[in-house]
Amino acid sequence: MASKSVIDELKKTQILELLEQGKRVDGRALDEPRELSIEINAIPKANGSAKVRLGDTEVLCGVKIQPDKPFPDMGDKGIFMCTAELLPFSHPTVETGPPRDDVIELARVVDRGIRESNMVDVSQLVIEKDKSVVGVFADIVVIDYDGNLFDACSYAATAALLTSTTPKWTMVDDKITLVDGEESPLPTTTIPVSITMGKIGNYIIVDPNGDEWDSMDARITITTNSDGNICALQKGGSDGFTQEEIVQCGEISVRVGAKIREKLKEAQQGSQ
Amino acid sequence: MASKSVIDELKKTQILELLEQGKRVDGRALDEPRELSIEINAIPKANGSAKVRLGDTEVLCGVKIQPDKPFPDMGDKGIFMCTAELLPFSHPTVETGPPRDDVIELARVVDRGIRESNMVDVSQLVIEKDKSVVGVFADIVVIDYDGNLFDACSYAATAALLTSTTPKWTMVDDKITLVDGEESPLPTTTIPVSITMGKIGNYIIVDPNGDEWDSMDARITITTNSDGNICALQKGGSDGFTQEEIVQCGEISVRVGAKIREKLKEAQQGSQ
Amino acid sequence: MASKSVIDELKKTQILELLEQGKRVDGRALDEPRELSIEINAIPKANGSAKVRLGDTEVLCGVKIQPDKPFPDMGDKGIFMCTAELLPFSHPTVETGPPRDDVIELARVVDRGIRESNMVDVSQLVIEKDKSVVGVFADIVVIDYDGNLFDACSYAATAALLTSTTPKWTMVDDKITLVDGEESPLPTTTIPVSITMGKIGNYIIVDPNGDEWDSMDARITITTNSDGNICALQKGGSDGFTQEEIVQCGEISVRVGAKIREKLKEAQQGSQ
Amino acid sequence: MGGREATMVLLDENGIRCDGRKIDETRKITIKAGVLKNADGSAYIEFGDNKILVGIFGPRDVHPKHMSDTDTGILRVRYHMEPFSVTERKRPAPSRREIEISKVIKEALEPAVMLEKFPRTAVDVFIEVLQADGGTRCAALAAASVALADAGIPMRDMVAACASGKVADTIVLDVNNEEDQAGQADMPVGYMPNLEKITLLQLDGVLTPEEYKKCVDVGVNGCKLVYEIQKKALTDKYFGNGKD
Amino acid sequence: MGGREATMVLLDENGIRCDGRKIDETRKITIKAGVLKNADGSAYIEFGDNKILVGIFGPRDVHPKHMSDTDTGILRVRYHMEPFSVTERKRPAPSRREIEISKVIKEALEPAVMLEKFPRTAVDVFIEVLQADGGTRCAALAAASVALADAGIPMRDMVAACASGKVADTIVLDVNNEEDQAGQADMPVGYMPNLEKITLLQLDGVLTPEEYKKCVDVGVNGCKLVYEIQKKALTDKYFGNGKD
Amino acid sequence: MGGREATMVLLDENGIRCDGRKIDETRKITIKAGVLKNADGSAYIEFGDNKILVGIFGPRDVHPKHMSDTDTGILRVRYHMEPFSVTERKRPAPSRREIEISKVIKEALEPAVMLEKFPRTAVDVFIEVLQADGGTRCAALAAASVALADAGIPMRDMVAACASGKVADTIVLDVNNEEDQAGQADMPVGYMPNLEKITLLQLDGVLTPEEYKKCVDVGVNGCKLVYEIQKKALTDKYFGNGKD
Repeated sequence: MASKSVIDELKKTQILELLEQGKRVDGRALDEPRELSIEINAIPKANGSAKVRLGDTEVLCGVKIQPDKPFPDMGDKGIFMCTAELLPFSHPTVETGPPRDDVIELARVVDRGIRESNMVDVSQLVIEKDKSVVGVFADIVVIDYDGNLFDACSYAATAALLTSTTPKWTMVDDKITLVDGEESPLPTTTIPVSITMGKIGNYIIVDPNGDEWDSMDARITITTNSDGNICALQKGGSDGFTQEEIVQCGEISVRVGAKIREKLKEAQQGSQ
Repeated sequence: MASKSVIDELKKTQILELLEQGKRVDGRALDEPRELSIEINAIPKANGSAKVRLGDTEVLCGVKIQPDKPFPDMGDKGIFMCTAELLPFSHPTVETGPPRDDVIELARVVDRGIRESNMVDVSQLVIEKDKSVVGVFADIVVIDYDGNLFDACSYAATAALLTSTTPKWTMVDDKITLVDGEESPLPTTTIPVSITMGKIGNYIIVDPNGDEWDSMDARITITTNSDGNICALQKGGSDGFTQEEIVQCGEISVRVGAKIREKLKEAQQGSQ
Repeated sequence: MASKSVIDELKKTQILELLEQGKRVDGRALDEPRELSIEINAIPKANGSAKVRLGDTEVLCGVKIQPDKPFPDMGDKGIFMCTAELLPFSHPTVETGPPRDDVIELARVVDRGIRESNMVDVSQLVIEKDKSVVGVFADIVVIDYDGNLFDACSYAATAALLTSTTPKWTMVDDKITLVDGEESPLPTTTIPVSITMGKIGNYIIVDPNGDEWDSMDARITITTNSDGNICALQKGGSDGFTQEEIVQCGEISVRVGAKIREKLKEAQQGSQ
Repeated sequence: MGGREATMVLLDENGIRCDGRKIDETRKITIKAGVLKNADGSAYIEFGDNKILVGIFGPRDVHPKHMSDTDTGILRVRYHMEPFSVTERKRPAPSRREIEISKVIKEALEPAVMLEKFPRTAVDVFIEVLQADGGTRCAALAAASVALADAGIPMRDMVAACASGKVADTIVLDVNNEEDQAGQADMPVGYMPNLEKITLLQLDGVLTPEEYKKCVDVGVNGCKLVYEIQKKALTDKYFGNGKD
Repeated sequence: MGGREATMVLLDENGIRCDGRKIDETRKITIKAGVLKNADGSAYIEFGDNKILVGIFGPRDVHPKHMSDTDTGILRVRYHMEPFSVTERKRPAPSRREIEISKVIKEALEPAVMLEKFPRTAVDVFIEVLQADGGTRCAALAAASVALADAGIPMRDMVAACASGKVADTIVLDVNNEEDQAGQADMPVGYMPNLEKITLLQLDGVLTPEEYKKCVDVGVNGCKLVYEIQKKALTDKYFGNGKD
Repeated sequence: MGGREATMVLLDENGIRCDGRKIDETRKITIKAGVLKNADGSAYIEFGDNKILVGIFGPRDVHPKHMSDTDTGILRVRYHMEPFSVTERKRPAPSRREIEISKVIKEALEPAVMLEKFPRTAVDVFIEVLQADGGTRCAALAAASVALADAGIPMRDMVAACASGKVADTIVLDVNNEEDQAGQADMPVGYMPNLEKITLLQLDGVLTPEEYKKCVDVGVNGCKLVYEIQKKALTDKYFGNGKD
């Protein structure tokens, strides 16, 4: 998000000194994510939506569900796609124009976490095989940035999908036709939860905030599904992890992920 | 068109001093447009065309009429579209590359003035409902710039459309087929006329030339139809108008527009 | 490929002095191309491919053959297209991003040389008239640059096409279907050969290498077919040719082209 | 996909509109200032079903330098709609419509901002439409004025904004989405009440000269109503009752 | 849509072509210099049904600076077709064909222009095809030469241009659109008559070595005809008879 | 067009995979250093049916200057696939997938390269996939390490790379294309054997926590095998047996 300055160096020194005492800048335990709040149905005109605050990071996901053409050779499956964008007021360094590689990575990691978990049951989203299917588009925008967009975006998309309703379409005279009043919940099979961890020195911290994010040597995002299995992973950053650290991060993601999943379930139930 | 320089400031001072004496730099009355000349059929291979000179501003519009797919949910209507481009030799400051926001505004204002008047009767431009319609593309290029492109482009497009002929197509064996020798005039319902006025100090002037354009505080373009009603309007520029001025500009646009409309009719009749 | 520097000027002086003695920097005769080596089937997964070395210039062409939609009004013809790209490691001055005008010219000249010779018999590449045809895409990448990309790229594309096999498709229930195991050689009618000549001072040299390329005043690429006729030509560079030189270049292209054509035939036969 | 309601009554015999409003009544409007953490100033508006966020950065340096002006500051405005803000999902790339509205809003704000106070720098106004419901440009302009004030940018006045229009042969205030689709004219108005200047004005649709006069008048009056809500948003934040 | 005339006679028994011309005859050509007000130089050509405008700016500064050359001036050429210039409406974005032709025309003009006389600057040649009819690049090149002269750019010679080609097994001058579509070869030629240099040469279509030689010769002779018309355009403007 | 083989046996009763390998066996790997003439360093890898070329330029100046860093060198990586490298012809423009892989490989190489030794400059790593067969990013990363060493860039270690994965409920080494399509999980691993650090790690597909641990271990062991081949490639070039 920014190139290193003298202030960045001082911040990193301070963060490391605190970590050596087992502390974080905002008082959290090393494996403790920031407070998560989820507002369901923030955009009533969308088919589903959720505004998520993770500490001071705030993101919004709106889901649009509409007829689309299937991909070639995928005529028996609906379409799921997830995008992410940093709104220009989310941080002074954000630029308008084509997305940078870090934003492309963000969108693809969030998309893959949900896709690889098979959360959205695309086999149920076919209007007419090979001709017309249902497309589910989860578009995420970042409103305020304070680190760890991976998890904030992932939670927003997951919460929005969990609470989405899909209209029903059929083919009438070779024309896609809306069946009025036949809405149903979007078919989902599991609740994927991503946990992003930063490595600073030899410490692994969960859900790095903005200052921690700028000070990280490396990061890892691990997504688990409702069975407690690992379904997606992405390492990033300019340093490496030991094999032990990788295993440790896996364990953290299962354990902390389970807690986040409960919050997502609550939000889903609260919306019904 | 240009950032303000010392010379621009001097020009503006001179223009204002003249206006205080009720005069304009080129001797016109405040509500008097420059001389308008219209050359019909400048591009014989197009379905319609007109070259327009408004003072030293010169523009050319060519109309192409060809089969197209209808927009979704608009299967009973043909397509009308108007574009505008500044050719790079029209002024030393013009740059090639993607259009700047002022050119996009120009094209959209000209398009909207014609579209909102319902000049082109798109309901008559259907080949087969929901499948194939007739598209009418009025592309305008600016050849020489000396202020007020809005009106010059609008007159060129209107004149070209008034004198366009449309081929006839039918569906034969599910294929769009030209019916030879069955050309007819493009169906039109009214003649829209835009009048652009500039505000310099407290003076409202019609059809600002290049120097006046650079000195304006604000501008307004009002389009009227053949019934003398107002059908489109766009305010621009970095200052505002009083409510009285807005009403006054409406009256000017009806009155001066009627005179321009007569010239467009003459051009249409001259071409037949 | 580069702007002129002092070293470039010195190189040019040296090249010219040698030419005045009838010699070239690398010892070749004026009408002698560099050694040509052709490796067929370098990319086994493509439908055809060839890696070509012309001196130290190295290029690779891969051919993909797949069903496509015909161009409008060309429903009885398959599609042939040839592209060219300079890989960024082929020379320190190559930039990533949209192709510069010299690369666009390169691709179009190579494409045209093959297209105008009617080498690929597109009339045999129709699956169902007006609906579905076979597309043949010859994509060329430059791996190492040492002058005269026109000929190296042309030979690579020609060799790849000569040794391509095309699958067979038919329409089954309005769906394009692969007929297993019915591959056949791509139908071709002739072997086009381009010869590129540079003009330095008053000397015409065949197949300029990198240093010669930077020193040329003008260049000309002439393509001949198997009948020894001329089927495409492109003059380039910032100087002109006399009429006599143009005629002379035509003769050279027929004569030298015949030798290259034998090498292409050998490569084709070697691959069978 | 669906189809317009053919038999919607836009205005009933009692002068009540399709959403229950009277002809001179705006939709429900709420504005909140200072809603973003990283921006220098911000505002959130709900204008009927429109939901729009505006964030301000600046005055700040301009890159590349030659885009700046040594005599004055410059205002840069981006109006942008989220993919999920409209009925049919919008593609992310900025449309020509968004580019034009950005320019129109910029020129509507410029008369209000004392740009001469911060030469060589730029003030960026980022407008994001989260949910659209007809009249987004007026809602966006009203929110942008509040956000600029929240950012402490020196201003001559705030620009209020509201559309008027013609529905069922009647001039009405604040055209909503259904009225815009099925109605006869839409006239967005931006107005500075203290300076008594119209800084945004557009019109689509046909009006007689008399209706035109009336329409401008109704729009200006609507702006005065919106102005009060804008002032309240700033008062709430800076001298507020602490409620959220 | 439509379809090509299958039975068109390209060359009849009397050696007369489909548009009534003899084999060594050009289409009607008129050139006018100095037709634009804002450009530093300009020319308008009608070459058969081709209608092409060329405007020149320069020598002028180059932005960004590193694109300029301290030793010499640079020539920049843009060849561009209007959407309405061709049968099927052309999309406005520059095509690869237009980029290639821009380069070919630039290299055809460079030998004629004394670029060394204005180091660090650029001369811009903007070519706009208003109506196309086969042979646009030759018509454009001829007009560009006149426009450069009209702009007072120092030149060694003017570049004349005309295509030759093969139609009905015969080498002919100035291939028109129908002949290009149905004919056997098209060879655009650019030529400086005083310096006796060919600066543009392309060929599409098949020629025997003998035909090739003939085709070049016919093209060069055509250029000499066009050259006279180019000179007349400049004479008319600068020493003109006052008629317009 | 075609269709996947429905009845392919991914792992038979003897623990043999669809291409004849054992579960802990890599595909055939050959690496050659110094294969390009113009690049400062280069390597060519065949990894199964993957064919990938890597060329290095640098350390060299950065344009524009403000992209450089006064404290350290920067690494720039472009991963790019040829149109003919995959089953369905790929369009030439860089895809989002290619942009992401470029970034992932860059971050996998950075821990190995002593960037601090060449401040203000850049090292460019250009990766071109000539033929793809599953596991391109690992093959590309392994080749890029060799190419960087060949270019004489100072390094702390080489990054080796190999994928592990889950196929037929079994953790296997080096997932091939068929296994990737029909298998259960794919985990690309990049690893520096001397520094014992994992610098690239991704996962698509579902693993239990136990399988996850195993999968990382299998991947790391695969990297150690690849490392030997990388070292051999450099030895062959610099102390080589002269065979080609």
